[in-house]
Amino acid sequence: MTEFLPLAKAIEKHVPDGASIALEGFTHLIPFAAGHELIRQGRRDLHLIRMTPDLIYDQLIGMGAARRLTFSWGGNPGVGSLHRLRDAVEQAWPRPLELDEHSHAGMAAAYRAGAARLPFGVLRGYIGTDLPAHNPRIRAVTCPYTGEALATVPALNPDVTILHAQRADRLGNVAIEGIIGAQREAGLAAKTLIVTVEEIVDELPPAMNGVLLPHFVVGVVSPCPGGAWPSYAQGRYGRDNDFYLRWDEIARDRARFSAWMGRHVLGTPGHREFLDSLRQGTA
Amino acid sequence: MTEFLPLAKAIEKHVPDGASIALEGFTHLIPFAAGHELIRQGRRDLHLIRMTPDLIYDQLIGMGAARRLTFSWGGNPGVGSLHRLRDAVEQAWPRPLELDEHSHAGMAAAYRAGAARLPFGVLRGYIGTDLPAHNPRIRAVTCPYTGEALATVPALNPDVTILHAQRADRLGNVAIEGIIGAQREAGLAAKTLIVTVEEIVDELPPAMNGVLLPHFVVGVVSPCPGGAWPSYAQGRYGRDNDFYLRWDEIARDRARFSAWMGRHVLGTPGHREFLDSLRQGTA
Amino acid sequence: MSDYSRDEMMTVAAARLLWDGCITFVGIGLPSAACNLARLSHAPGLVLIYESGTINTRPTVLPLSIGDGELAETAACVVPLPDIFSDYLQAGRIDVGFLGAAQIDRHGNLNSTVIGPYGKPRTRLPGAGGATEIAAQAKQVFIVMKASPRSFVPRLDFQTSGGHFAGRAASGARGGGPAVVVTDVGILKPQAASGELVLTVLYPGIPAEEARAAIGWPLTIAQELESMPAPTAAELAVLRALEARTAAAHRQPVRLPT
Amino acid sequence: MSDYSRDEMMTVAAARLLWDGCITFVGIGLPSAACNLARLSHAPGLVLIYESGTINTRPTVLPLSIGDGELAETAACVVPLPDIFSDYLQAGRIDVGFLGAAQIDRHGNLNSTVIGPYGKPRTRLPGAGGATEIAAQAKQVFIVMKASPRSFVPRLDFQTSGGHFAGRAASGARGGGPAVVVTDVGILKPQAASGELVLTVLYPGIPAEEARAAIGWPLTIAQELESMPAPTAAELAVLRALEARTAAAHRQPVRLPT
Repeated sequence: MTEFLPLAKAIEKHVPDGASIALEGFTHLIPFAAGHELIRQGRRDLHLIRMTPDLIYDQLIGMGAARRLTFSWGGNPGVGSLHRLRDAVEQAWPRPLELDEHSHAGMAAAYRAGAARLPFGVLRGYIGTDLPAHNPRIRAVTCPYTGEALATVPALNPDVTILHAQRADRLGNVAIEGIIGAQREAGLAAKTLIVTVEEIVDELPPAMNGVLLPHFVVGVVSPCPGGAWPSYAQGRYGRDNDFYLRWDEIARDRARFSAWMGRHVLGTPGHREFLDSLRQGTA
Repeated sequence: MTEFLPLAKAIEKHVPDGASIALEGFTHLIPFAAGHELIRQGRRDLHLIRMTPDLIYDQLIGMGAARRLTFSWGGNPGVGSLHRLRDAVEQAWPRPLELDEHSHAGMAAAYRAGAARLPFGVLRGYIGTDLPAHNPRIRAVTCPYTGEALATVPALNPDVTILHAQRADRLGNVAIEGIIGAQREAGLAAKTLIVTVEEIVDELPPAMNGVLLPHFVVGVVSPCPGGAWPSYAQGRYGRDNDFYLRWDEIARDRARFSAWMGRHVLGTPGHREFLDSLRQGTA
Repeated sequence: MSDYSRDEMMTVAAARLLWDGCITFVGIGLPSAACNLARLSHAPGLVLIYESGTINTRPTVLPLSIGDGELAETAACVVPLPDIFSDYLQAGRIDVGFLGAAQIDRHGNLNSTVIGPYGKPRTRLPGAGGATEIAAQAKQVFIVMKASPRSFVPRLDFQTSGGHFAGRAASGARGGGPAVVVTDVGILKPQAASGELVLTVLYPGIPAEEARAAIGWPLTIAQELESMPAPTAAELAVLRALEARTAAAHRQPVRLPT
Repeated sequence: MSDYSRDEMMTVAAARLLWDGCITFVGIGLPSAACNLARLSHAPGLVLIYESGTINTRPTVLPLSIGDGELAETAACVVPLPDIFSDYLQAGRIDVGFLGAAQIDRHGNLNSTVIGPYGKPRTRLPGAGGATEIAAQAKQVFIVMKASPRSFVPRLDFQTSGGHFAGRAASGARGGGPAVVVTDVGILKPQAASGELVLTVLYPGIPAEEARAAIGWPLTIAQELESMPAPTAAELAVLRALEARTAAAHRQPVRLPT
């Protein structure tokens, strides 16, 4: 049954060095607090999986936590580059980063296959692109009816998926509202699913056809208000577009990046203090 | 853009003899009124597709409208046999019926493939069963990563899918609440989608993550209050379990079946009059 | 407590095999009664999933169909049916799947498709529905069927769902297959080596010979026979109250929509 | 009306190419501005789909990211991202997909992956995202890019998305590929036979020679050149009001959550 643990305990218990780990959330509900906790605990050699690495993976990569990245779009949305990701790929700083690169459609098919515990996903995809020439995991099957060749991707089944959601109940059911990205699929594909939530409630509103991850697929729930900042939580707080712009400056320079991470992430014991440290003075 | 047509016009215009047609709805929201209209208009040689044929296909088959049936469970739910389906298969009455028989998991994969316009669906299915020996459409592919053999089904893309839903707006967006079965997939898989609805409203409530078929996938909306009876419409009217029991008696006998269909379906010009005819005296 | 029916004994026996927190894939009829009895007695955290897409539903009355509105209204959530089969059943998340059938053989293979040849059947049955993949992918399968030589047969007319058939291990089936067959005359379980169903549990007042007579193949009787106690007063009270609520609810007339 | 920027001309030109009822797959930036301009002027029934899963969204301000809350709140519905790519894009329901890139070649192939060799790039770009399948499966692709010899190149460093490449017809791509490339110096369209992009539409005040200078391959100029009129006062008013609303909305400070 679902465990209820503080975030630090959840990471300590369920995410070892070397794990494959997906922090999903498409612009919305990105589990930043969990990413910071991975950094605080000094995880190494992680295989990071995420459609859109975003700032949180820029931070993990810049801190040297990752050996490998499975992804389909690695930018700062609406702003530009992820400078730490670029530095790792272009200059191997602070360490080399292996790439397992896909398109969104391919990643989506891979998560779906993982959620269904099929070994591969099929799509009419990767047409007219050099990606398969550089990624031997992108292969093909022949349709047994039409003879058509279709692209395949191996299923993604992360050791751990971490999501952020608005609410869980005391049984461990998790309710998500708003843009959902591939969160449901990444959650169901995981060997262990950890969900940080804005709030734990006695009773969720009736879900009917809404998005709910039932308690028996949720390994751990960790209460973590504000845990998606600078991403957002529909109905709770907005996306901090300004921070996404500022990050472009912070991350552009190795020293400034390291100083910022040292002060705000390594220098704080948890997410509440992290947010407090940003409120004090210029982040 | 979506057409708004009376049901009889919609059937007349979009469902020719010989069409492949899926009336979906899993116990809930079964489009009975549309099935009756197919019978009134004397359609022939239809390829009927439906996971659970239910009473509506028992009626179509008993009236000789079908040449072929793609299905996965053909019973009267909670009651027993579909006697008209049995009579067609066992005695070829009123005409022979070709079977394309699957499991639920296989049908679901076939609809999903159809919705995504992939030529086939993949599942870890049809294991330990004689079904593939009798259905050459059930085949296999080899996983390009693990070498495992997995079952395949050809995509289902009905010429016409007919659904019943609680509400549409004036643009043609269709909102469904409650048990959804494979309605969404069957609707998206169709070449033409017709939806009968309890009500047309100026504005649907905000859907957010609810089930909505957007107007540009909906070919026709036909207002048809009570159109799911004796199935049900969540939030509107309940399932007429008693009628499902009575149907067992009506359908058991060829003459009684024919008389009932003659009086209530062929003998009424539309669904309102059909329901009226049932209110008058013993159905 | 001797004032109970054989159906009640079967239902109670099946309910007792379920544990708190067990994730079940439920069919209509006796399995639904057994699961809800378990949920309302010793296993309050039992998770009921119906193939209609209703997850962790907690109905106050028993559904008549697999897709009753009651199941949607009391569910934690309702998901599309394709998700149930791919992301829950195929994904290996079901602890116990319930099955019944028209015919069963000594290895727990089931027929719910046809009596007679497939192309020209004497009796056309409903077909596989969810059964084929439940049989292959649920971690355990509980079969619930009244015993009679007509249904417990030496040889199936058609194999709809696989039990402990030869080659199961290499077949791609990830589930363990039938763990138990609950009948009205006792409980059969598969022998570890052969997968053959043998009588292992007796009910009060029903001797092994009566069970043997109800099975259409030469039934092996386990060397160490267990006996299942009769339904307790508490169990019967919960079950009968559930069935009374169900009957009352279903007596409510349904008005034709206008 | 001559008081407009080249960006405004591009945006208006792209907007004019859209028709009422057109189903678009929209990216952030200029395509988003063009689609919303069209929706707020001549094409009120334009359907905007963003890859974040928001269908028929009608934002009052332009989103800064592809997944802004505004898009969810004003959408007809929000679906999982995998559905967008399988059931909408792959299924062939998108009339127009918008793309941009760091590099484009004369056949409309695009690079948004790397400058330099893939294994040791000089510049690592964000990558494919939705682009590869938009390029292959949307019925038409509209490319929007500022022209410069650095980006309109004879040869791509990496082909992320296919335009009118050799073999497209037999490749499994079901869409028609790039129909138009809207730049800040004019509009290029593919020649029917070769698929080569040629200058076909001029903007007011920008001669063909200026366009030729901005393109890194020897640009062919169509024999019959069309000219696109300048933005109207009405178009500019709608576009500037939209951008002003957007700027005002994004000036609202976001409070850190507590």
